[in-house]
Amino acid sequence: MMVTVRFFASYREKLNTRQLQVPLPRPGCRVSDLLEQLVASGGELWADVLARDNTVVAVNQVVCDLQRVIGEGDEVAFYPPVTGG
Amino acid sequence: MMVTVRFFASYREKLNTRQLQVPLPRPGCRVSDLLEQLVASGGELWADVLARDNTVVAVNQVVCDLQRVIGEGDEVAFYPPVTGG
Amino acid sequence: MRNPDLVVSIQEEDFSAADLESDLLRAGGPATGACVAFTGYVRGANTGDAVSAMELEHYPGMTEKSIAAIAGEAFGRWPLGAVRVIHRVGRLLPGERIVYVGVAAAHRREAFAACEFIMDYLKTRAPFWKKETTDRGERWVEARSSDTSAAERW
Amino acid sequence: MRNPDLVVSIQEEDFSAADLESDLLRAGGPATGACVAFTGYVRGANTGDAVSAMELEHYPGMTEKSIAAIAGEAFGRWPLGAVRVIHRVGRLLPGERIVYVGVAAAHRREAFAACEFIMDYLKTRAPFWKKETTDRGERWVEARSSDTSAAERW
Repeated sequence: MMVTVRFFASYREKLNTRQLQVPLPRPGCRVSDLLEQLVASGGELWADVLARDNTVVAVNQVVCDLQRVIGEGDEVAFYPPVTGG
Repeated sequence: MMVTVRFFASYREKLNTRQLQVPLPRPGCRVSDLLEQLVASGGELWADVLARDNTVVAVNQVVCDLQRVIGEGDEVAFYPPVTGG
Repeated sequence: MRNPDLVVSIQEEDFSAADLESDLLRAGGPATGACVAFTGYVRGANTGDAVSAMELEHYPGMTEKSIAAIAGEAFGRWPLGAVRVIHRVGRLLPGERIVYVGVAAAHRREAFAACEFIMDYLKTRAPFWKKETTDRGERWVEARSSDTSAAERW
Repeated sequence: MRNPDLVVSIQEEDFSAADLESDLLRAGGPATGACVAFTGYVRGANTGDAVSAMELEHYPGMTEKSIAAIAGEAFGRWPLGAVRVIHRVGRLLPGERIVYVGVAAAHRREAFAACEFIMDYLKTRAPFWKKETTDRGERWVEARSSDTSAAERW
């Protein structure tokens, strides 16, 4: 039960990580559970970067909130507010 | 004491008149006096065309109302609502 | 009324929107982040009948002055870099360009607002008149009350 | 969600606004009376420091989907003929085009509204990020709260 985790822009740079394959914390878990696991294994830097009020989460390329349930094969992205256009 | 009177678009066509030189009705008169004189000498057709609620008046190429005082050499235009753009 | 960088042209010839935008960019300078361009075209059909041609009459002299006044109002309301207004006159066919309003500004909000403002005012104040040729003959286009209410929003 | 005639392109290359407008006209057909085109440019200065270059990152796949969703919302709200959205990525210099949103419609009101709506939503939803190079080094551009409130108007 693996998910792909992707980071963009300043998050990608600060974490020095573009993409990860990580095991799902548990079946039927939520994005918040995945985030907790990432912060637990990544340490303070990861908490600083990811646990922000304005962090955007997208699952399978659709923006959602931390309550979104995730499963096998999902693509979960974390990124800062967008600044295109 | 002459003024130039100009007509545009449907007014020009209906009156079959593009431009006139007419004597001012009297010194210190208003556009309304000029209009009255034009209708008096032009007859029913001229009354039909010019005496409409939506007739636009411009004196020296600036839109104004019928109360505008006119004098020697002024250019007075009468035209229907504009439809450019 | 400030007119930092305004060009108005009333002309029979067609125009190039690309050249106009390059010119707006040059005139607006390095602070320019946004260009909004409106182009109006002769529609092939208007209120039912097929339009085969359009004749545009104007009031030479007053037209240029009234558009300069409209653009001047826009320059007074919003921080704008440059404005270009081109309006064609004479005989035009369906699909041909009639009018162009281009606005360069630092940010998009004012470029959009000024461009739409100028079009709304041009539609109700600038002395142009359209005559359409349809299967049923020629007819002068009637002014639309929606244009009046559009201009009254500002 | 209807998408009668939408083209979205994310690309490194520059684009021709003139070609895009021709394409909008063709796609919109003879009912087209209005085209509104927004073009965004790299400004030479942003919040004080001179910008010498800009790097645009995006989320391939999601970018195209989110723009298609935004345009789809616009097609649902207004009667539109055709929409084109081009967004460049990679390294860009001051004065270069970043983004183009072009809308063809029968009348100007909906063309203006849809074009501005798409830009406001693109600015706050589409996954693009800008990194500026200035005299003081590189920095990621901060999101502007004015962009969020612009999108919330609709």
